[in-house]
Amino acid sequence: MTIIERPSTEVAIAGAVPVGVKPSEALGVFKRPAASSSWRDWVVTVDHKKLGIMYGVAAFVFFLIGGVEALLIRLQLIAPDGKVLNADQYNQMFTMHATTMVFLFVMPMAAAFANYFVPLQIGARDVAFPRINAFGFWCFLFGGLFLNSSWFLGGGADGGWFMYAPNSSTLFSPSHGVDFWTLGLQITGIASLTGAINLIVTILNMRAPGMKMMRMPIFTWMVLVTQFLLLFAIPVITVALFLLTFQRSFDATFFDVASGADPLLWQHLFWIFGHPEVYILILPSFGIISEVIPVFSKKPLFGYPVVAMSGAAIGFVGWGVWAHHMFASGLGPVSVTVFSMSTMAIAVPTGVKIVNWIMTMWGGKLTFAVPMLFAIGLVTQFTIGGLSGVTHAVAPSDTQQTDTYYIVAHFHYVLFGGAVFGLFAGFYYWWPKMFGRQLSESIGKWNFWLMVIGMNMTFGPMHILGLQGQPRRMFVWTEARAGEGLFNFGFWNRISSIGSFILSIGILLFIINIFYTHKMKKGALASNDPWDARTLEWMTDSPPKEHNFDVIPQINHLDEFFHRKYEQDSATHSVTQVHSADEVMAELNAHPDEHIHMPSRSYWPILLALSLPVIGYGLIYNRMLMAVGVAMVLLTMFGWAMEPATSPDEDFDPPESGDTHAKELVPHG
Amino acid sequence: MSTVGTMKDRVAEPMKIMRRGRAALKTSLAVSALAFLASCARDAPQDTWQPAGPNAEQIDNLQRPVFYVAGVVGVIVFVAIGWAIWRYRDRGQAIPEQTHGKPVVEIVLTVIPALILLGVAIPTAGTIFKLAKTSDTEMTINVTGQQWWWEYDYPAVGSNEEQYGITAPIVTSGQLVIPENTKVLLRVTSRDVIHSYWIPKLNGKKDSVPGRVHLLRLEGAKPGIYAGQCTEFCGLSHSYMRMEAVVLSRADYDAWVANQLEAYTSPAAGTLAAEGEGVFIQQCSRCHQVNGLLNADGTPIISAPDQYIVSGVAPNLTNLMTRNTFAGASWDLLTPECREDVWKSDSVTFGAKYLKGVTTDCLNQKDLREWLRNAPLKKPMYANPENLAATGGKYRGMPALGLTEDQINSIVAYLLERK
Amino acid sequence: MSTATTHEEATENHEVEHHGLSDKQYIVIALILAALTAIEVSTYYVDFGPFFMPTLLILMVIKFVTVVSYFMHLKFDNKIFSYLFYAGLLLAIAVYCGFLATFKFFLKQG
Amino acid sequence: MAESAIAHDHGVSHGAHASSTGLSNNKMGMWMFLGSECLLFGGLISTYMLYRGRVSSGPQPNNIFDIPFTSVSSFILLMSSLTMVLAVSSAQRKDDRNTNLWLTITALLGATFVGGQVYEFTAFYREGLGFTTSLFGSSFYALTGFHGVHVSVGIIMLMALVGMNRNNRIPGDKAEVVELIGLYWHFVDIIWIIIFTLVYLIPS
Ligand code: HEA
Ligand code: HEA
Ligand code: HEC
Ligand code: CUA
Ligand SMILES: [Cu+2]
Repeated sequence: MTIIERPSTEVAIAGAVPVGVKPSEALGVFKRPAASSSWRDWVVTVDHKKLGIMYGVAAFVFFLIGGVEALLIRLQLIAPDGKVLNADQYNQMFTMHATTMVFLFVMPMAAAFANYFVPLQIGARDVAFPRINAFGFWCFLFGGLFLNSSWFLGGGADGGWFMYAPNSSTLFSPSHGVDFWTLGLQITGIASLTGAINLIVTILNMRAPGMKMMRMPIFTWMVLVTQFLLLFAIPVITVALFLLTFQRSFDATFFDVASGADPLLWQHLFWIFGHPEVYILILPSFGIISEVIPVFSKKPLFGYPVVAMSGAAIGFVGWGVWAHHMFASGLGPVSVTVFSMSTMAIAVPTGVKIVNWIMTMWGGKLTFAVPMLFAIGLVTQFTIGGLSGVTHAVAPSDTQQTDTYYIVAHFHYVLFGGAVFGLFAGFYYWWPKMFGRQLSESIGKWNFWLMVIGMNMTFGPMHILGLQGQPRRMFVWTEARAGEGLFNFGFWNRISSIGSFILSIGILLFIINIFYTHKMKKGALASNDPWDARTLEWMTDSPPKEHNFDVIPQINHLDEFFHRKYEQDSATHSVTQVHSADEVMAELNAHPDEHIHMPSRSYWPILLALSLPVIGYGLIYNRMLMAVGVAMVLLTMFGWAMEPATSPDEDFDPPESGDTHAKELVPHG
Repeated sequence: MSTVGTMKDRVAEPMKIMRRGRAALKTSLAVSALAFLASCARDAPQDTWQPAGPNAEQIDNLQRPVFYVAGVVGVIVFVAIGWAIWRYRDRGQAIPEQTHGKPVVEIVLTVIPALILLGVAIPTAGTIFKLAKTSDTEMTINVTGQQWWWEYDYPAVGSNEEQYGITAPIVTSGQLVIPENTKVLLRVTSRDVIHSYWIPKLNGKKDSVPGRVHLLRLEGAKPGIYAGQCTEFCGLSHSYMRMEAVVLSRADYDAWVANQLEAYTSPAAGTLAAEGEGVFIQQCSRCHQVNGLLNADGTPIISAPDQYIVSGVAPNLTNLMTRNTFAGASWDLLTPECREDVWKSDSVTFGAKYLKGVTTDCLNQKDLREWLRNAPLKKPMYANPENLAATGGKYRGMPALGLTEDQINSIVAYLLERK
Repeated sequence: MSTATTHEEATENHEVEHHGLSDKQYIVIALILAALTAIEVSTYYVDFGPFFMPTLLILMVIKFVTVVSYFMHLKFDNKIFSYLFYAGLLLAIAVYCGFLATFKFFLKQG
Repeated sequence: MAESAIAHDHGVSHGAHASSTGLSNNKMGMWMFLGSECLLFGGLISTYMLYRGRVSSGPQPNNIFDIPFTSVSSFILLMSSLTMVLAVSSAQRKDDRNTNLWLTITALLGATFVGGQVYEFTAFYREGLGFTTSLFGSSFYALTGFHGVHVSVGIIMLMALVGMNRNNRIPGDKAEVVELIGLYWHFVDIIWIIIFTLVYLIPS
């Protein structure tokens, strides 16, 4: 964890030709990678947009993996005494399902959007630390692969995603699954922490002139809050994971009850991280739909400052509620009361957001393209999940609900109906900007409706199942406890399992839509501003050039782009379009910036990240290998430190052919 | 050009959406009506909305209004969204005024939820403290979870001894037996990992954490059998870690206590059961305690399960046949018909039927024999050799003992007399 | 042009670039810190009675804040740095104190 | 402005801050990292506070702590903060010689501290307190070990800095680099101020 960026390695000043160092000689190992259009470019890239796309692709693959795990779970539960999985496999399945979805899908997918769009939204040319950005991505990818490699090396972790001690100790979980889990999360944690520092600095420091904090797009705001949550939450889980690793690998006693340990230590540490984590999962999606709803309502976000501040408030209060996951753990009534109250309090700022979204639509001119459908989907589905959350906050009721399917219903409504719907809104909204083609609206609508219906069929019945007493994490349920009549557990479990397949058809349609759009070239080429949007990322090409903007615009308004296109008569309040998007861009780009200097590609991020799983495997299998990994870390960090962030102009090899991917070295004109 | 195409699409779209929207609304109404019907119907044994004792009732009294409030808030939100979608869909109206919000609206719509929540918070706090009270309880039972069954230990102290005649500790498993209308205090703990004790109809759950003792009130208003389930993930057979609370009238309870305390009698010599006693001493008594069982030299046999099992205990089988489920209450000791008879009886007749225990005719031979033949095959347990390395040769659960069918016959006969 | 222009939000702090103290002043501060440490250590030899804990905690805080403010220049630097650091610090104190307190409440319950 | 990708006009002098706040990205990143480290050490300290009295076997804290010895090593670490700040101050005066001198002294003081810690650990170990002996042992070694690793990393950075400075291989704003490492170093020191008080001087 602490081997992330050291200041000593951050020594170059862009533009200042470093004294005495020829970057191409750095360490004498690698010649600095040059621009190219082959896959190699993706390996060494530090471009925030390429990294964003890679984050997105990798996260989506993990989504499918987590989804297939979920489908296996649902298959097992479709009937009593299921035979699809045995107990051991089932326990691994839900543990890895949750871990994959939370840490390898939603978080990195949000990071994908943040990476790609935050610099664009604030009018920057890249993030503050591009190489660290690349390093973060590779840490996520290698951490995720490392974690999933456990499937082939004796089985995945089997302790549930919150991995309560002492069930996670070697005595009770002897396979290496938990070791892969702790180390894998440790590695992806590095990605989150470095990403947090990077994005916060980017947002605070790299805004276009005139882009005050209160003129930032709300997505950027929510990313800012999220990254602060990550900045402070990740170290907490890091401590917990270290303690568990020390316990498992070096016989420390932290969770060894025989030596007097208190298992609640783990629970506290996990949930002090874990609750901020759930807001880490949802806030980016809140941000996305706060972009989408105004665009498709043709109105600014209602109460922009209130929405921004309520996001911050959620982030803040979110630190004081963790023990609501422990109402049955045996805290005293005083603690329970305090945490019950604070949990209820958090519904207030969240409610503010819901209200503001509705008020944004209120009085608008609503069109229902797919992004808007998903956004409305989020508002409705999340509200259901949020309200069941409030019923958990009532601690005595929660002692009836906790660890039943009612909880499973709650968190899938907020996670799937909330976070995932928001991400899908983002896919459809930003796709044309990222890939230059419009996804099919009609397939998109099928995609949406199948997902809504599927998710309500899958997770809706879980409310009933849970309240009727079906506990979670049961590899089988039994007829004996299923109740009688038509609407017994059997019925609802069947509906739920069928629903999950409808849901996956919906998701499959998204994949089909991508093929349809790109492989079959059926998708229309996207204009720069297909949705008549309001924020800066639409004020550039689709897809944007490597340097994002030919000219960094001067910002005078919230929703700058909209204000350049439209004018509102101050007396009649009638709004008229005065410029088309293309006109705005033509005007802006009349005098492009000169000497745009972009950060240079580097081998070091991927190499440094690659050494971390080596340490991981080493810790599990062979301490010699661990030493190799540590040596790799030191070497690559040294190489990194010796390499200036931006190579001086003469260092560039001209690309062999074409010029689309060439460095923007020459004046534009 | 794409934008144009999608624009046209969009103009045509709202109607379609609305039609679909309305259809969706209808179905969702229908579904929620169904859901409501179903959730308040049919007796699922672990239904959290059918309290059968004052503690659970307190929770119920609290949660019902909360659910209604949540439902109303939900409906308001849905109606507002639906109305906005319908009323403000693009019908060619002018671009609306670019307002940035009205502070009054913001404040009102923030204060209202805050007030609602305050209204919820106050009774919540009250209930938390009421349920945490322990000073007024009338009897105490120690409950210990381990992989994957519950042990109950009725200590012979204080009011237990004076009022309930528990003159020697009673140790049993799976089914908790308590007198009706008695404020029982459970002292819940664990011998290995975290479990959670939960009888939904009698009270909410409480984790059983190794190294800690948690207190849980339990009280049944009328005789009957109440199902429960371990609700903290505790490893392989978490699903098969169930339990029941049996509430008996005071008279029946006294009978039960007396029976539990009855001295051991060996089976008559020459019977199959006597043969079974021999096998049991050989094979089983190293883990399972049967109080009163004697060695050849006349000393009592004390099982030493801690040498063989991680958690250090196996169920006490002295009165196995007074309970009617076994192995973490996951299988019945009664045949389906006999089970029906006991479980479905009304509160008046229940006690007598329960106290009969398991008779020869009613014994569920199938599941018990399967258990004796190969327990880990029936209930996943870490009892196979590969898993023993991590635990220093100790099992988590009961291993397969490789008994012959003859041995099993005799053991079943022997166990049948354990009541 | 690039963003290399300052604008309204940019705090012009070129003057405070070479902020902080002179070397002499640093040495004085170090001497103060040394003295405080001496008092701390003296609690090991002298009985402070009921003042034992408060003395130590207060001295700890003073030393901490002194190093942060002067050696780490936080006092002279841009406020944003203070916010970032103290946010983490105060959050850590609040959260972990809350966490340790829950164990106390449990013990009271019995 | 380290890796910032802000468009850069070559004419603009390097000193100019091209950021929205006028502050250096690196420094801002460093302060955030330190803020985040507060939660890391907070977790370890809390674990220790929870467990320090829990000794099922092996020595109690009071039995093994050697306060005079630890006081001396704490004092040494505290003084290394002084030498560090003098290094920063020299670097800001562009006084390479003194920068290197003070950095080296800082590293040496740090190394003395770590040496003291190694000695202390071995002494404790000989008195029967291993990492696995008791909860007190595990949490004590985890906390002080983490701190020790931080100090060691700091020493490596200081030495690397001296080496790079002598060969003139520090690209860019030297003073800032020294300052950043200084921040890290002082942070490690203030964490020890807390540990020294909470762990050593206020034993259970
Ligand atoms: C995206 C993630 C996410 C989000 C946003 C939330 C949001 C909330 N959660 Fe949830 N939660 C999870 C993910 C999330 N949760 C997960 C993953 C778990 C389980 C972990 C596990 O055990 O595996 C969990 C578990 C969980 C528990 C523990 C249950 C248990 O295990 O026993 C509790 C208890 O209080 C809780 C409460 C809440 C509350 C009060 C909110 C609030 O923030 C909700 C606020 C929103 C609204 C209330 C709706 C909109 C508001 C209005 C329309 C205003 C008017 C409203 C009122 C007046 C009520 N959650
Ligand atoms: C963001 C988080 C997230 C998401 C998106 C999901 C999505 C889903 N979850 Fe998940 N779930 C959790 C987080 C999440 N879950 C968590 C935290 C837990 C708690 C775990 C624990 O207790 O430890 C949990 C537990 C959990 C359980 C309870 C298990 C138990 O307690 O025993 C169930 C049961 O039905 C379930 C089901 C599903 C389903 C059906 C989906 C569906 O939405 C999935 C839909 C996706 C797909 C179906 C993928 C698409 C697949 C295809 C298109 C197939 C074609 C592709 C190929 C063949 C390559 N989940
Ligand atoms: C190595 C220890 C061990 C031995 C030997 C052993 N058992 Fe078990 N037995 C257990 C454990 C542990 C359980 C609890 C398993 C569970 O329910 O998860 C158990 C459960 C049972 C139960 C269910 C008890 C209840 O109250 O639910 C019965 C009946 C039983 N064993 C019978 C036998 C018989 C008969 C033998 C000998 C032929 C035997 N056991 C030998 C360890 C053992
Ligand atoms: Cu015991 Cu789950
Ligand atoms: Cu939570």
